[in-house]
Amino acid sequence: MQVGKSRVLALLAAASIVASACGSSTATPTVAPTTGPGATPTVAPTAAPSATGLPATDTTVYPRAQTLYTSGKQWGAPSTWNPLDPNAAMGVVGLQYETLFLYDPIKDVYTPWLASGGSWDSTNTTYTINVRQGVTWSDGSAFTAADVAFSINLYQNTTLGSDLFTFVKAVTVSGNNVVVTFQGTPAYQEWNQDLYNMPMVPAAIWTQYNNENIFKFLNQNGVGTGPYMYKTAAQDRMVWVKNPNWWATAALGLSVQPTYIVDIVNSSNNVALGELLSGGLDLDNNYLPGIAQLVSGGYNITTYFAGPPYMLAGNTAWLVPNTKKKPLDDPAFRKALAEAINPQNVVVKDYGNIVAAANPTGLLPVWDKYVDQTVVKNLGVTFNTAKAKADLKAAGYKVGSDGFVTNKDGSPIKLNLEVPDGWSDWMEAENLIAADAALAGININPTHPDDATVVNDEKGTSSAAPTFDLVINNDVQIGSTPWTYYDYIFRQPEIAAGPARNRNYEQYDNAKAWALVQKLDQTLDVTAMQAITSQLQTIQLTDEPIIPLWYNGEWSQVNNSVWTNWPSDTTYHVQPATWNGYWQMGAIYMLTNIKPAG
Amino acid sequence: MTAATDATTKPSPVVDDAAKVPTAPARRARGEFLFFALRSKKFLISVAILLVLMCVAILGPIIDPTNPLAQAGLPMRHPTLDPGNWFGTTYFGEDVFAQFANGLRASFFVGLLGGGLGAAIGMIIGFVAGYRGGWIDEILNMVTNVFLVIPTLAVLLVITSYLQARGVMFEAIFIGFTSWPWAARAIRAQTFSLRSRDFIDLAKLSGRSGWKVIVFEIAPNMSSYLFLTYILLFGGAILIAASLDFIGLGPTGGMSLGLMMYNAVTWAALQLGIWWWFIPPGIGIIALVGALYVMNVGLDEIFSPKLREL
Amino acid sequence: MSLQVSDLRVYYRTLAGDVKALDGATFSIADKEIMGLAGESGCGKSTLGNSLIRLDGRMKYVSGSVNLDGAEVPIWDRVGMIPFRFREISVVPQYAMSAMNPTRKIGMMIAELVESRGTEFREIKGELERRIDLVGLDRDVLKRFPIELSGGMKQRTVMVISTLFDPSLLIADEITSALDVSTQRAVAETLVSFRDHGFVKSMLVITHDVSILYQIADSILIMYAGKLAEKAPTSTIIQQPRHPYTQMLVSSLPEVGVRYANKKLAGIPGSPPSLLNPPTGCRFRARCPLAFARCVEEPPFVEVDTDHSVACWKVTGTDA
Amino acid sequence: MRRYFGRKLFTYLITFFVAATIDWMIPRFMPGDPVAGLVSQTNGISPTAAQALADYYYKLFGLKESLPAQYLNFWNSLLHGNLGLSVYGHGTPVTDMIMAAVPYTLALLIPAILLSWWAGNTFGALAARRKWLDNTVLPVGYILTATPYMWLALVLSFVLAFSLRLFPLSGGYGFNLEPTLTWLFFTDLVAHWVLPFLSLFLVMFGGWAIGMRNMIIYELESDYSRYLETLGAPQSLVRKYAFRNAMLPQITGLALQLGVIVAGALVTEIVFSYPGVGHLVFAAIQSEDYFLLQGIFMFIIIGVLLANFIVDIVYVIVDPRTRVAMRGGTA
Repeated sequence: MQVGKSRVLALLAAASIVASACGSSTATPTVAPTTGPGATPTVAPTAAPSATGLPATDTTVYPRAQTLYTSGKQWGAPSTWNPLDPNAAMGVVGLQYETLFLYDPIKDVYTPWLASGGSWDSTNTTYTINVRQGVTWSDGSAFTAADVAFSINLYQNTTLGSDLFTFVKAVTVSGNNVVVTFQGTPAYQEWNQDLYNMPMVPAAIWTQYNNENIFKFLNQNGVGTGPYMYKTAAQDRMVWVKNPNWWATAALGLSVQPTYIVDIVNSSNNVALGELLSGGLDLDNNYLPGIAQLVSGGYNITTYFAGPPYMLAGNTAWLVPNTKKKPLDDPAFRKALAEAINPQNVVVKDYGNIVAAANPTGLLPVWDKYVDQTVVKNLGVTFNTAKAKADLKAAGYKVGSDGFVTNKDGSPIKLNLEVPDGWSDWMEAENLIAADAALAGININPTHPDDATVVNDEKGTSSAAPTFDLVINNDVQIGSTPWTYYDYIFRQPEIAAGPARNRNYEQYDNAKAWALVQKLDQTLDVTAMQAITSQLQTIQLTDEPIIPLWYNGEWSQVNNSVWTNWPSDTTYHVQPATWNGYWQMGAIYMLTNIKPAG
Repeated sequence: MTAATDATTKPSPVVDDAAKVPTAPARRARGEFLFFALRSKKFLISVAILLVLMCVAILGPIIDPTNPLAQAGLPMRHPTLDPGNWFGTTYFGEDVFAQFANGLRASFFVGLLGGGLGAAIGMIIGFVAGYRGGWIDEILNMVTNVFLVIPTLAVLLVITSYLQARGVMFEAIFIGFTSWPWAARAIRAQTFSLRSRDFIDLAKLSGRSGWKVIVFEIAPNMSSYLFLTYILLFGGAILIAASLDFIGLGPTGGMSLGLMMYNAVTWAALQLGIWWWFIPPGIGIIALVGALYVMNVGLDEIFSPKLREL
Repeated sequence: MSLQVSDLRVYYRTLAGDVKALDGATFSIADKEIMGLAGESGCGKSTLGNSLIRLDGRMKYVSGSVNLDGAEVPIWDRVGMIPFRFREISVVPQYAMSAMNPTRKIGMMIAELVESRGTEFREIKGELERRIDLVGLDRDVLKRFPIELSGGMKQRTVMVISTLFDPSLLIADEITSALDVSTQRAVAETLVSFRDHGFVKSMLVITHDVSILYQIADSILIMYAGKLAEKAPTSTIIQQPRHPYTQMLVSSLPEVGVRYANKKLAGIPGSPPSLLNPPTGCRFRARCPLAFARCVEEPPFVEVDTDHSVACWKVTGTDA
Repeated sequence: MRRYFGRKLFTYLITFFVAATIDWMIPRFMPGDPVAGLVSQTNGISPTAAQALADYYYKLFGLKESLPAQYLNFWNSLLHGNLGLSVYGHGTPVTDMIMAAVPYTLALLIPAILLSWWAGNTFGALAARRKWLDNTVLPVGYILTATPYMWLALVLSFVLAFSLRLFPLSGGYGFNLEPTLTWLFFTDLVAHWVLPFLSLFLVMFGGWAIGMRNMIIYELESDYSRYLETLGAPQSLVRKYAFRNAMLPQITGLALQLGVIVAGALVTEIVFSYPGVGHLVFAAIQSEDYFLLQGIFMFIIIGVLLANFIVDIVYVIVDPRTRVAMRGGTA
């Protein structure tokens, strides 16, 4: 009888989950898009496939062979599908909503996408977009120049606050073209960036949401032009289903292979790794410890490079000093600190060679052509403990009784290095950095308070200035222009402390540099740009406002047991990542190139 | 008539003589203690285990002063491979044994301090509430309830966020101050049912102060229960600490068994098959806490003849 | 002859060795007889009482025999004793106050107890209620929980329960010690009335309160340090006790109702000997004012008068 | 009787108030600005964008109002069953997120608690009866109850899921499924449920078994047991009484352990990344989503309070001693 009881309980338990799970898939709040004239946005996506000759199987079970499992972008439960919201679910921009161009950082080329072309006029003052014809929204209506114009204007919504509105004057439709005029010299670099980041949305549906509450529109199951459509979402996953009528199939002969894409919310790296090893996950964009061992471990796992550094470089990790504090306000001290640190230690001991030490400028490899090697050779800092000691001495920092250098006034120096608790690879890195610095007599105290505290110390608050001594930061991702990199370092005027401070954490103040950065933004010609970046590098390597350490990898590991022919340096060269912006940087080609295994 | 039960339940017939009743058997029990202690398998085994663990915790770091957080060999080395790291090494080549020994130390500390603190608070509140009853009970009950349902995790979050670094000491004290409620409730309940027993009434009649009654009549009557409570709190503290460490709220910069598991998990020891990284801390905790529990029963049987007879 | 005990020895197992708590007791209780058993605490009287119905874990049967109504009582045999318990030999324990399951309604508990002894509750219910009335309790105590009863009520309830099967021998162990004087008297009288109603054939009333025995007992047995000191009809014991110990015991009785359980006996220096390895000979001789050379020999417990037995050389010395 | 529960209820209301207030303070008095954390997740956007985003979130979470106003709003919305919006969920109502997670946790906890309680008590009682059981079940019990939840979870998933592949490694149901009322989905659900359930069940089982074993032995020592034995009552009856009475402390224990058990569920869910409340707590901690934490803890507070109240009632029903004492106490 007791046994009976237990069985009943088990049943009840399971039943309650079934109920809840069924509920939860629809639990995510939706704002019903009220149908604008002519547009019927509420198409049941599950209905579409069966209607259009897709495998008429039970669409609530995704056949493994037709499903791509990804993970890495989504840290929280998918909660908004608004392509303008930086927190939109994985793939909203790229899989569901598309941009005018794609940009390939590896080849540094723009590929027309929703635009069939685009060009500056002779004077480089107006930009004309040729809108691609024959593109349809997933609700069947046609994609028009009006939609493009609307989307560009929408992108100027101050709540979204791209800087677009600061330099775009007018956006006008002329036939199948959209003509954009600018105030003064166009910010070419930013504009080019926007060309592959602005999602194109249907004007008919979005007109009503273009206000300061635009983020309130969650747009679940929205209408886009992309190769995938919303299938379902739950606390731990985002599911996309193939759009059978994707324009690129006809127009470019491209066809995405997976019928379903299931993006798994990161619960923790190790779970992801487990899934990856067991073939439950095809593409994992998490940082996974020990991947080097796994690649050679016969798990059928590969990375972009077969050997070190295994990954493409995704961003630069810097040591950010607080230049408003003694002794970090002294360029000589900062340079000595830079010389004291051996990034190779982090590369080898912490990351096991899955990252590479950074170039003294910190510019990512994709921006190599903007690095002035002579400047680097003359001014570039390299690891040299002895030199660090010497330079400190020369700069007037005496060694105290405890063997650590002291301030010029004799007061002890103890620099707190903060990384967020739980960021295991950085926590290890800070220990190595502290150890290196100690050898040169610089006392660094590695701490890892929780993330909120770090952010707080880094950004400061409306009431308090930033309090950090040293932090590690890697906010600048790869992109079309080195401008973002230098804008990040030299941004002026100083941004008020608080959430909005997301640049120039070191609070380095150099008007000349800032002027150059703005000029860079408004420069189109590469050689002209190189001239500017060379000057910027001179300033950077002289003052060392920020200390580049290593290139964080574009974490990407794939399991070949279900899908093969992944991007790599031996196959085809595209970004193997699912993060925001990467689909438009070529990752979409990954979906058209992978093949079912066997 | 040496039976503890006999003495404690026997109504003391002569008023002015009541004080003798509970103390007399206690004296005899002390005499018997060693004799049975040396014959109780449970007791001896558990004591042995505890001593071994204590030696590891105390002497381990002295004999093998390897810094638990420093690279002490090749990474992910299997225990059998290098004599230097006979427990193997972690993902970073840290010496697992060094981590284990230091972690064990932390666990002992947390258990003794946290458990002790919790037991002390729990007994005081439990006795007073259960014995006095009435509005005092209501109030203490309220306090207990508040502490019982306060999401200690949240409180911990708030506190820790103010601390740049948290130590084991802090963890222990925190656990002590948050783990007593159930003990208080349990002791209260026991006291409550004892309260209505005749010998308590008699003691009360005899005009003895509430404290005397609690200390001499009630406490001895549930001494083994109290000990069980303390043991549970001791072990509980260790387990709670492990849980806190495991969700990343453990001591920063230090080492603990929970932290070992946390690191092992975040560094995918499971998937990389580095079992020697997460097995030892678990075994350590089980051995430590388990030994405490077993010792408790052993002592229980030693104190109470009735159990011996079983 | 209802109960016959001959040379009964029951020891306590302790670390130090056997405590000879009951070291050779020979006596008998006649039908209808209420025999009192008195002595200082630790003299073995409770051991005697317990051993007649249930040896607990640390009590060791050594020798001797117990005979009830001509049948051998296998006190050393846990299982063999079961048929005797409750039906033939029953007890009103000294812990009567807490003898009933606190979480069970009394009636329910009795029912389950009786049924467990193979008797239908309804067969006995009527009788039970009659006896409840008899002891002056309200019948609805059966519907109450023990905690709802006063000490005296519990005491009487237990007495009713214990005698439900009209046992041949009832052992009442220190039943009055927890009660105030008036209740004591009531309880004492109840005991007598039970005998008179024939609920029990004979009774062994264990107490350290001779004054109670004075009221109810037909005969009194005095124990000292695990041995029998003197047995005689109550009047004899009170009026002309022969054993020096009895004499002191009785003389130090200022007036009825005083209890001196754990007190040192007035005017008797020293305390009872350890029963671990008791002195040879008369165990009282260390404290006995009349002690003389002969006392180093074991004094036999012999009948010096009708129904009057004493173990003392002073009394029996010359002619034995 | 009514008066008694009146008091109890009052006590619980006070408790609720205090707990809720402390709970409210969590996000407000944390150092660091939750919005700053949220905005910093979206790096790369321009400072103007960041500012706009920040203002939007401030408005969304009502963080710019005066503290008293915020406090009133808190109670107001709380009484309307509204626990605010989640930062981690980018503005998703916390209630929705919790509601989606709760069933998983309950599905783990309720069977685990009840079954382990039942099984533990049964075995504990048996152990107290038979020497050989006492020597076999008990050591196992001690080992189990001394085992950290997450460690058992780790070992189970390492052996059964990772090595032997008998059960899925993590998650609430397969990633290849959509929730439907189909047999396939149901079995998959159960498969994912087994391991977390098992690790909770086993650890708790040990605790109950030992608790019961000790309790029952105290009862067997008690006077009423002695009396019954003296009157020749069979062991079955004595055991029955002892068992019933030993059950009482175990009932209280059930409620008192809730906090610990919930914590246990938390770490277990983390190991299996089982989409329950515990997992949500972990996510909230990881992303400093204090609003979500607040909501979850509110939820836990209410749960534990209810549990305690129920136990109070049950206890009074099953234990006459308290009932009588209570009449005395409140008279």
